[in-house]
Amino acid sequence: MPENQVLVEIKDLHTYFFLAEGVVRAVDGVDLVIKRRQTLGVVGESGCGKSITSLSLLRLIPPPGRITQGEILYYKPSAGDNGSVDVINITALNPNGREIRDIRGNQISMVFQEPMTAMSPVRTVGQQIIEAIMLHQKVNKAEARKRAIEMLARVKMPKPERTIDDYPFQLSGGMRQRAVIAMALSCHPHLLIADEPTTALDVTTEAQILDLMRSLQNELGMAIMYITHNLGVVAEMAEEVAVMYLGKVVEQTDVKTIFLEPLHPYTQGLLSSIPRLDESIMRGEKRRRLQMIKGMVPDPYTRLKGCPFHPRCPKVIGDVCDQVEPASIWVRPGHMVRCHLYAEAVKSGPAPSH
Amino acid sequence: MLSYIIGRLLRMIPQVFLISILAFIIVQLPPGDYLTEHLNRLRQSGASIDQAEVERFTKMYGLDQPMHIQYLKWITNIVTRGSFGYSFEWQKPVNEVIVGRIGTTFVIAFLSFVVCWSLAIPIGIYVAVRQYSLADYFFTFLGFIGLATPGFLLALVIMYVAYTYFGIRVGGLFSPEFETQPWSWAKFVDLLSHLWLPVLILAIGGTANLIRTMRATMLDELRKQYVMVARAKGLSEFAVLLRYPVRIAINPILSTFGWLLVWFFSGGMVVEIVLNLNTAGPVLWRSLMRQDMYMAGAYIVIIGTLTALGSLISDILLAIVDPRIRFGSMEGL
Amino acid sequence: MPDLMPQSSPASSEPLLVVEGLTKYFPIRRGFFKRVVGQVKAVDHVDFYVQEGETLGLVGESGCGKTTTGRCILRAIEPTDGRILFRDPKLGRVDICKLDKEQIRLVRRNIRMIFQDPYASLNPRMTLLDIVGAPLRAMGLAHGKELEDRVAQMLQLVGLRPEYMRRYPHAFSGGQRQRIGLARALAPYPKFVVCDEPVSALDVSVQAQILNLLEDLQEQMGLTYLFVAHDLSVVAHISDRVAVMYVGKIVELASTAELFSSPKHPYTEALLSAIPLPDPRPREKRVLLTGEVANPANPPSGCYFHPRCSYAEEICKTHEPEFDEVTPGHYVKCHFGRELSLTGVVRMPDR
Amino acid sequence: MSGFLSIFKGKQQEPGAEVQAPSAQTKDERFYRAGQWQLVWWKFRRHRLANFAMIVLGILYFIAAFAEFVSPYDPLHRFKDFSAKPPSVIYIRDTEGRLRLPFVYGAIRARDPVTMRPVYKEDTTRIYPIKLFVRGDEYKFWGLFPSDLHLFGTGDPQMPLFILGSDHLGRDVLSRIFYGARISLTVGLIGVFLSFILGLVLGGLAGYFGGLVDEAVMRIIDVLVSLPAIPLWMALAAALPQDWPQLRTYFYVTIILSILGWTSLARVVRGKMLSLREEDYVMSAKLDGESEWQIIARYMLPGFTSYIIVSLTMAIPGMILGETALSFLGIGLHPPTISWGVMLQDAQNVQTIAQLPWLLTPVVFVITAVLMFNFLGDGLRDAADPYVT
Repeated sequence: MPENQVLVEIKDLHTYFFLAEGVVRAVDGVDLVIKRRQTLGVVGESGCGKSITSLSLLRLIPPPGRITQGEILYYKPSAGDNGSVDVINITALNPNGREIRDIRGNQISMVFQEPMTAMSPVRTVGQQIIEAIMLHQKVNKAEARKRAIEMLARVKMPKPERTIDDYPFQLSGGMRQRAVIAMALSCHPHLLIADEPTTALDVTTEAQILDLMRSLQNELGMAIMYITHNLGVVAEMAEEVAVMYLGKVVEQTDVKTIFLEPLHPYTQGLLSSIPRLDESIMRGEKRRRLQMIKGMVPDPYTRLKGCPFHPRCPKVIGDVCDQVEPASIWVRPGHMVRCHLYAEAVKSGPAPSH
Repeated sequence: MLSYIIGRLLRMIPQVFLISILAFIIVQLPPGDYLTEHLNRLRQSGASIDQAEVERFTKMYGLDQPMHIQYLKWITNIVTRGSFGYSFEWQKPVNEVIVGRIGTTFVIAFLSFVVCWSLAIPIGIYVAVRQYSLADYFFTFLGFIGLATPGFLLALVIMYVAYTYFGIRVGGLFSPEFETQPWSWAKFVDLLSHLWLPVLILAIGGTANLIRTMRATMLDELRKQYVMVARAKGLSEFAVLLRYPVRIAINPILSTFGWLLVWFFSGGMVVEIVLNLNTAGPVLWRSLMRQDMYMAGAYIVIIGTLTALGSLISDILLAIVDPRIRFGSMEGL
Repeated sequence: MPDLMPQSSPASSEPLLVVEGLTKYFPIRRGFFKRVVGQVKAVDHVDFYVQEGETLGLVGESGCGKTTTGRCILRAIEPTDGRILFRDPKLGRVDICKLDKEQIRLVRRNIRMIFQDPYASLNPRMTLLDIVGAPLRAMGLAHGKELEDRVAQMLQLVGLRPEYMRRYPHAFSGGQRQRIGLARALAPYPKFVVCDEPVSALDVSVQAQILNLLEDLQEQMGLTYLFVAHDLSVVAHISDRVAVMYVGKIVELASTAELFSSPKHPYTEALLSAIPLPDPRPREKRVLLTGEVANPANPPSGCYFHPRCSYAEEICKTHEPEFDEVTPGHYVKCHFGRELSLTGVVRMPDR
Repeated sequence: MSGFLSIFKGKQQEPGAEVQAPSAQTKDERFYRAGQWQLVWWKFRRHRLANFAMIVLGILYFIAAFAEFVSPYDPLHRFKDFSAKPPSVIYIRDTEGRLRLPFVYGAIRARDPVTMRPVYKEDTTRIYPIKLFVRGDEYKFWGLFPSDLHLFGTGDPQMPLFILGSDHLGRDVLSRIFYGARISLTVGLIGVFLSFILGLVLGGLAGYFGGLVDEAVMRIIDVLVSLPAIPLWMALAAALPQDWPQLRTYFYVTIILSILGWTSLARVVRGKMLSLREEDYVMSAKLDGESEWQIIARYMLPGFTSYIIVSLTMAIPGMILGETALSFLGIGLHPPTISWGVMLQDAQNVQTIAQLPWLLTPVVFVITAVLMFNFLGDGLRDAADPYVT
């Protein structure tokens, strides 16, 4: 199977929330490509729309939210794994219908941020995993239980035969996240969406979970869409990185380039505002001040003219950035940036071929 | 679990004890004593008074002794012999008067409870899932009316409507022809045909209340992340609802089993009086009005104990359905 | 800008704050009679000192007792045992644990606290004037017009407009609220500030703003910080020295550069290697911990870390190690602190 | 609002003020400077049903306050010739089809030959216009100022206006309802006020001091709660001597009603105290050097006054119903005191209701008042904590 085959393609996705106070443009024109067996890191600060993008992918947007524009194409690998694919337009599916439910938890599954609330407290870990297995695989209960225990063992849950009958509140945060991952992977999905799965965890537990996810990815050959605000985690996990700001992807490229040669002023600002261990320690008498992005994310009801980042941008071009919204610019194949600074440099560069 | 139940039982004992003291104080509150009152009434009606009888009562209940001795005698009789004393109004032991009546009241309460649950739970779930829909507004409004209309006023209105527009005289437990007959199938059917009204009236208020609770807890649960996780598993919406939010939201409702019964029991009294049912309510009322002390005391103690027992059952039920309580975890409660 | 430097700042070598054997046990109560059935050893015989003008970072994972330690220093929580010696400008050298109510009020003028949650730490029902002015008014430091001027000055100092004084906290974002909390803490011109995770609730870009502000203010006002946090990158950035806590005990304390380049405690090594670095180049070696953090109500015997430690030997199971100064200024609570050669997160430049 | 949205709602609620952004100053300073009560009020104003309820309750309490003036007759005035008269029909068009100001026709009284009950026939030859500000029964307004001015009526003792009919004794039901509002609508207020004091003090003590005090108060509450309300009320009310003066009975009835009312409030207050004690801003106040009293008064109490107001509003209807039930059963207030419950005593059996159904009209008022309090409370609850979405 070719490595670079596209698994999911998000085109010009708009997901809006229609509230009494106004319209929140949570996702406002997102283009993303997730390739098979690859990890796409999606980074951004709170309110940038990264979680809503992932929920749109599974059609789990709660009302009053709605996908208003764009499409999400799922290139479903065929059963025989002979390289052929079925293309499913996820945006065209009924959000409660059979087709999308067959995809959820089976082809594409999801791990959420809060391991503490991801499972019902009144049902055992086993019940909640077995349920997912029996839903998508034609096995009886005993077999499903066997598979659930196998899966728990795979996520390195201590004493899986016993833990399977525990209630979630009897487990620690790290163990719960393992259980949730076991649940998500129980049907061997093609894509795992991980929405800040380690944010609520301690750093040593986080390292364990990240390690686990990487090894499971190798074992099961799945793609991961990893959503986080932590650039360190992105650096560890992702091959491709998309940086989001105010509902848009402002820059997307491979992980090395993002960290070593970021182009978008927002990405640059984000990177320089995190304290670097090496620089912190090697500083001399004078402390290195952190570079920071001025101001803050505007409230979600306002719609800015021009580039959404222009009020905070240190390199803002007057009469351009506050007037015209920058288009996606491919500075080279595999590196997209939405910024006027690069409009001159690359006159509408070649579109990527996947 | 067992230790939980035992601990909970132990806590109930002082509670019931305090209730009995309160009950005794309450029935003693009216000025004058009931025996004198009783004798006065007998005298007025010209009946002869058996002095020996009076003395026998005085002695038996320690009426010539201080209050706490009277209480002790009273409570000892209840605890050791299950005897609640003597009713001066009815001229027979309290136990004889109340047993059957409390039974009937209990049947009414239980039926109301069944009606209430079977209406409130599905409606509560439905309106929570369809929040801000027409049905939600309709049932919310209906719920408000149900809460604002106490049973006895509803009973009055229904009696009026039934009589004026349908020419039916509602009220009573039996039709006149069955009143004095021994039990038979026909009498039972007749009873049922009279019971539906008090049952319905009682159930309306409770249902309104339960729908509100069910809706609120459902809305709380629907917000939780595990619902989204369940959807992300690919479960159908119906299965998601039933296995996740409903499974938890129903816990507080299940636990109403204990107190709702008693609530109907005590709330039903005024309705029973209005509808002129020959049950516990009217008897308590009359005994209170006539200062028939042991009768009133018996009712208050019995209802108080039932309430305490009800909340005990509620707690145990809750511990059974909710593992967080069983395992002593406070998470998310 | 008025002169905010403390009037007397002799460069004395005596530490501003010395903590000795600080202990806080929380009783566990169970059952009907609320009997005490055990103790959560939140802070368990902790020793450290803080020099005037420096920042001591206190790191550890959730539940390790770092927040409790910070709170004990202000007696926001009553310590169970230990001594907290503070060099107060007015009272002189005092043991905070032994102060009476009046004295502790005086000391709290000089030791202040910044809270983690910018939403919960500001009374939503008071204006900025009342919030920032509260310590000044309650401590009798200013009133009336003077108080207003001082609040205006504090707001300006933390980068907020003085005109915001009549607003309520609901008008502000998380970052701005943290600035308000900072203004309140610094209003009485304290000497020592306990910063309890002041940036962990903030977004990266705002976090940088607050960290810079903290550093600027430290310089301007001659402040001393105890910086409690779980984010090691943040702690490394702001601290001169760092203490690492594990299950209620400090297991290692050293200068920032030394701790991050050559840790001497296996737990520190594991902690450092767990930090996700914003650097796409592959890492050399990674120490992954196994098992779970010990339960502070029922810790293991000997060294609390031994069940998870890959270097553990028999003695670790039976004997609790001493808190030893292995090299000058580098303290480690490990039997093999002098012998192990552990990997830091960065290499020190060649000297 | 869907739950998931609330995940980013926390940040979203932030008004977009920027650090030292010049536009922020002018944006909506009024909103930024709005304190708790201002925000509650703004939020409450958006709740239409609650606003409606507030207006209706305002009218009801206005009627209660000015009952002497608003009601057309003295509630004890017996119109002997007009006993058990059905409600008057008000016309605006006379027999010749001309439009007029509202009027009623005269009535001719007769007896039903079978039942021997009075029946009334309209006498269309006589027209009694309904006038405003008429002279009629004398009264002392609030017991102080003698007057005989009434808001409306026929002004003619020959043909009184019975908008809601008259009772067996020929008393105007509407006037009685207006006077009854005085007692029925205030019983709840006073009862709630008493339980408010008990609940606040006991709950506050329990919550603030915790430990043994807390334990004791909670056990008392346990016992009181296990006593079912209605039988307890009945028992206590039955203990009131029948021959007490009205005012005294009224006062005791309110006390009886509030005996159970305070427990739920005490629980709320205690819970709030306990949780507020753990709030960061309360700890920060302690570290700021605020005194205990200051902390309670400025930091903790304002944190739940809105909740108290809500639970008080929700408690009033229960008290109103309690009074109605007790008086209806004849163990609360008694005639000649007038309350809605007392009035309903006349409507206890089917025959009476069937013949004089208008005697049930107090039911409409009871339900309206209770419903409105519930609506009001609901709106207040939504607006109660402006800092939580």
